[in-house]
Amino acid sequence: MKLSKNYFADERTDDFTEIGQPRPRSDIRGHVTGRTAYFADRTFPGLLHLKMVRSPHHHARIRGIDTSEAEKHPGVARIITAKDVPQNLYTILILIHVGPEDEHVLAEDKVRWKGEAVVAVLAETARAAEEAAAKVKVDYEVLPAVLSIEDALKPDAPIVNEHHGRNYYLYDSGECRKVRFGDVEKGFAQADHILEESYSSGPIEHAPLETSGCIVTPEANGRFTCYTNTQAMFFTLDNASIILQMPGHKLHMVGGTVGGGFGGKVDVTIEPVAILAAKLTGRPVSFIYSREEEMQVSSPRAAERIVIKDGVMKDGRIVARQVTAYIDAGAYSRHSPYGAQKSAAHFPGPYTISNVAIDSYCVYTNRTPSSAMRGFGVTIGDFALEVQTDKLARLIGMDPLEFRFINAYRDGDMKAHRQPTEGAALIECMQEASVIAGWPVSERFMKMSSRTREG
Amino acid sequence: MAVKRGRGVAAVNYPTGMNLGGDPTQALVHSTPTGSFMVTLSSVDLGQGLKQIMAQICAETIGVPTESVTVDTADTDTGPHCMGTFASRGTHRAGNAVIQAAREARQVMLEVAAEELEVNASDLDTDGSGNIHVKGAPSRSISIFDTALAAHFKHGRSISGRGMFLVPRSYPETETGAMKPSTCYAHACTVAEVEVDEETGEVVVLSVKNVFEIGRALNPKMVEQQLIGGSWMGISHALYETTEPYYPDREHGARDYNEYLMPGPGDLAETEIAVLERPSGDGPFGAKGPGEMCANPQIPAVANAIFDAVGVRVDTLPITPERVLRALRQRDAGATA
Amino acid sequence: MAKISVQFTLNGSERAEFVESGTTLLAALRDKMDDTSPKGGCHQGACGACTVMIDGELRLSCLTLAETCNGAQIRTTAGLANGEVLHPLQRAFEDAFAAQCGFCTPGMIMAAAALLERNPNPDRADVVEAISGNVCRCTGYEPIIQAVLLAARANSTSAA
Amino acid sequence: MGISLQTFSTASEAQAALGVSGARYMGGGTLVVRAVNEGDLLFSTIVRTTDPALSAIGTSDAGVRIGASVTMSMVLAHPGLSYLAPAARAVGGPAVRNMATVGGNLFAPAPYGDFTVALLALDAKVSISGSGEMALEAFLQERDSLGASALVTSVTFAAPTPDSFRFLKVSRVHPKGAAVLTIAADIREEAGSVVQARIALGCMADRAIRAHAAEVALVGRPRTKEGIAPALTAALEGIAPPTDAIASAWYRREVLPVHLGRLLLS
Repeated sequence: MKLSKNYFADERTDDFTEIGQPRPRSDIRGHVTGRTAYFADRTFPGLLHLKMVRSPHHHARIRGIDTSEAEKHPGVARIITAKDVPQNLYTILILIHVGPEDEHVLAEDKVRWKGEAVVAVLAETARAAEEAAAKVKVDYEVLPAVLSIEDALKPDAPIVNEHHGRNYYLYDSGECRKVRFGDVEKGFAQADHILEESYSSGPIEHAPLETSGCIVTPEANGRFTCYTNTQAMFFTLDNASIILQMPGHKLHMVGGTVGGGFGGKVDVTIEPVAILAAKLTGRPVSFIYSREEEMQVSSPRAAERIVIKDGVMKDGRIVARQVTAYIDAGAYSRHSPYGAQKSAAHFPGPYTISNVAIDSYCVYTNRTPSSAMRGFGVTIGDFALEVQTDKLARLIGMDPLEFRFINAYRDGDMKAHRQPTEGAALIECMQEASVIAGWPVSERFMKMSSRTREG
Repeated sequence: MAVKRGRGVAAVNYPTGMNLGGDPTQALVHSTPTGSFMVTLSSVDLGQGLKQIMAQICAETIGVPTESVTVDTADTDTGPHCMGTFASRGTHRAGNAVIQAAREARQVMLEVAAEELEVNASDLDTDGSGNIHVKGAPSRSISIFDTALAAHFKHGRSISGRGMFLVPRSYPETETGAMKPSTCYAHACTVAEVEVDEETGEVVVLSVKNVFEIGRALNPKMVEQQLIGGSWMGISHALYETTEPYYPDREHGARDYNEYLMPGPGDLAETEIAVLERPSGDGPFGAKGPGEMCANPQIPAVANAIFDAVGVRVDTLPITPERVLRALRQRDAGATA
Repeated sequence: MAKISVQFTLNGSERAEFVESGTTLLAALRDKMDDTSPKGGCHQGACGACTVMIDGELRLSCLTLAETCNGAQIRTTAGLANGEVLHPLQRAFEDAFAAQCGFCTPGMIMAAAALLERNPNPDRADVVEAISGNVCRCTGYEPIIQAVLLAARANSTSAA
Repeated sequence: MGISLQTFSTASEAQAALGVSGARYMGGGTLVVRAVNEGDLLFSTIVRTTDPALSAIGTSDAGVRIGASVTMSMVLAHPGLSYLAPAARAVGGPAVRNMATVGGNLFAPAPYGDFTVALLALDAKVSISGSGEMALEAFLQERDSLGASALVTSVTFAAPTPDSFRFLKVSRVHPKGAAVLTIAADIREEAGSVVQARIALGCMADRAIRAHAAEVALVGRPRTKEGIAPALTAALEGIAPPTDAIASAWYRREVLPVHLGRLLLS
């Protein structure tokens, strides 16, 4: 790695003793000796194993649940169903007043995606839990499922989630989060060329080496210690407190080093039911996703559909950009309404464009709920934006790198979401890229600066 | 074999934090009786190295060596609130909270030292290796060890501080979407070079040259780690990854690491990284959050390089050999039509 | 449930425990013998985080039944260091910043150790092959490859 | 119920134990222990044998015999089996290769079972404890109906001539990745044309298959771009490639002729 200190040198002092020093990581000795403590590196006498019975259907009504045979299975300590959960209906972002509550900790009347948690089985061994789980009988009436954004938004589509009453999240701005800046139609009218293109992506898994999980121990003082690999301790504690109708002081979350997160450990699908299990049995409980659950049950990065329509001038200026983005939230909100909003703010990318219109939709389908992942609301958008940008440059016969210099945002430029640009450095990144990649650009671009509109 | 080469570029920015819901993190700092420092947080270290970075930030602020700072984190009984480790916010939000707490602790420490040395606290400075001295008179000094002992046993002072960083919640304006969704922005530009096999649709990423602007490299080796790993993940996203290869069909989803495709150690692109530092106004020592951004520019850069090589666009992720081959077939059909 | 006795040498110490029949070596090491250095990343044999050496051969402890290890010599990353003196690979992983979350590291180091014991002067391709059964999600592998090559160089230098 | 492991010193004892319901034979454990870990309830007794005969490799003029318990690493280490090294190396990473057995590989479903593809191209025979030998091709077709008590003890085949044997595994991930497709071929040539060809394909059905039509199309022709062209077309006859997370049936079908051509011309 090369630290290119010549850029912005006048904006920095580098006279530090600790900052900027390549010190070894404090946790490295533990890593290389295998002594770093992860949440699961603990054993407790009498530990129970939790195995989740999950929906085999994309969408189905639950007519009945019969756990009688499972309860009698040797080694079973307890079976937990929806009726055992004090506040079964929840949504994670209710903590910051983003509702409505739309998801059950354990399914009640319906399942809305293949893999949804229905019944929790607690047994002395993982094997006994598997065996008992196989004896849980759930009577399903299969319902028509909506599996794509396109199908979800059809007027006669089955409703995925009754708590929303429609297959998209309703913002104060309506069916999508909107950003309006300038007059996009006027921009298109003045453009030399119009280019409208669609982009899409499939769901992506965080795939951390350590799967999501927790171990909960009931303490003598009535509290519950939850050893967890959540990325957000208080998010988990506060949501568990609501779900379990248990005051926060009864809960103690303990993390440690997490074996990779990438945004995959910010949902609250594990700890509440495990704490409940510890409460109901009075015993320590381990609930750790199998690798297959991590791959198919834990929230992925959402699949997205993004349509970009641009107006561009022959001289390279993008004069209008309209983006319509659809984020496939799956069956429940989790963090997706926020992600769609973050996406709306991110468009139109690091370029200064006078006329912008953004519509960002959070769409519900009968799929594994999606949620945050590294680059939440941005990664797929950047793919779409930057491929589109390449297409625009080629459309007008301009070098793709030079095209970006022409449109790059600079200090003081107003962004589409009406924040002035500060601390821009896109131009300088491109200048350095031009040098290290041997991709020469015209001298005038090499003289440009993010700090001034001159040049 | 019909193998074609191409290169592509992409440039991106990335917001630090998530203040659409309010974005708070708190920190506490205190000294032990012998002048070691403890930072208490509830933020989570996911492997990005938050503990080490917070120790360096605290040490720099108080003026002590990093080794004398211990970071106690991820415990809700001891650590004050943190929104969580996500949205590229850990270093920025927790770092700011630690600076504020450490400044307060430093002030108390200097006040105690001032009493011991019978000078004004404002006349004192630290030497970074465990001593406090009168500015311009290094011989008039007291060790932090002795200062802490004096604070605890003689002056009844707690060398401690509280830190809080809160970006107030931003509510988007209904009609225009005017909002302040984050604070500072990090930047990147990537040039990717690929080889495309026109008979099989297979893509090999030969090299990526990444430039990242991250505000301040608080620990350059740790920055490098994250940027290399992120660059790999970006390429992985571009060409390999999905839990549902035939989306929206839900069949054939990956269940293990054999089926969930990611580049192996034999698939690595030659990776070059340059880092620029334009300190942000509100970041700890100017730092921004590069953790997420570093995996983004490779994706479009690779897509654009594929077009440069063989003249086809695959606008759906991941860009699998199958999608490339189908596009090539379409290209060839169009050429003969 | 039936308990079976298992007895083997773990990092040079004689160990004996009763486990349920069907218990994997990984579970026996972690739950019964306080060696949590092997990690359970998948229990499918596809991630390598549980990699150990059995009688000098690299094995996946998640796919090995504990009771098949009676009498065996088992080595894990927890036993690599000689007191406070790190194994050259451990030192190299530190120096090369070859770990982030650290979850794959113990398995990765065992895979590398098996390589260096067979081939003290590996080239890059040898290292790539040696760690090919071990998944890392953080580092992008390059720092790990560099660390193993660094350890090999350190070994050959100290031997010279 | 739990799991119980039964270990026998001879293959015949193990085979007898497999007659009990709920019993499954374990070779190296890469398939069976994974199934246990994933909560497979179809079996509760694991049977294995430490019979040294199953771990033996014999090479002589009469042919090659590889015991069913021989691991991929043992194949790799054997100087007389160097032509099989690429196929053995195609299985898993080093730790898996120390565990995965030749016998177990015969039961691995697509996209696994790369070593079996090589054995199929060598026209191997499979020895089953108590019921003699059968051709590998027939064994693969019948393996699901052989019953749980069928215990494979070894595979036998005639060694290929020097340089006649070719193996290719195409995967997305390197150096270890599940197969997009696997091809093994034993091609004998005289006076500039092919006199005998055996081609086996992996991932062109749910298990390894022979490409008989391609073999026929190759015989009597030179191993040139034009010479192999009919074989490349014929290779598509009778295939039914699976769609899985690695690749679709369409893709596998499309690239089979490309990779087969490259292998034959290499």
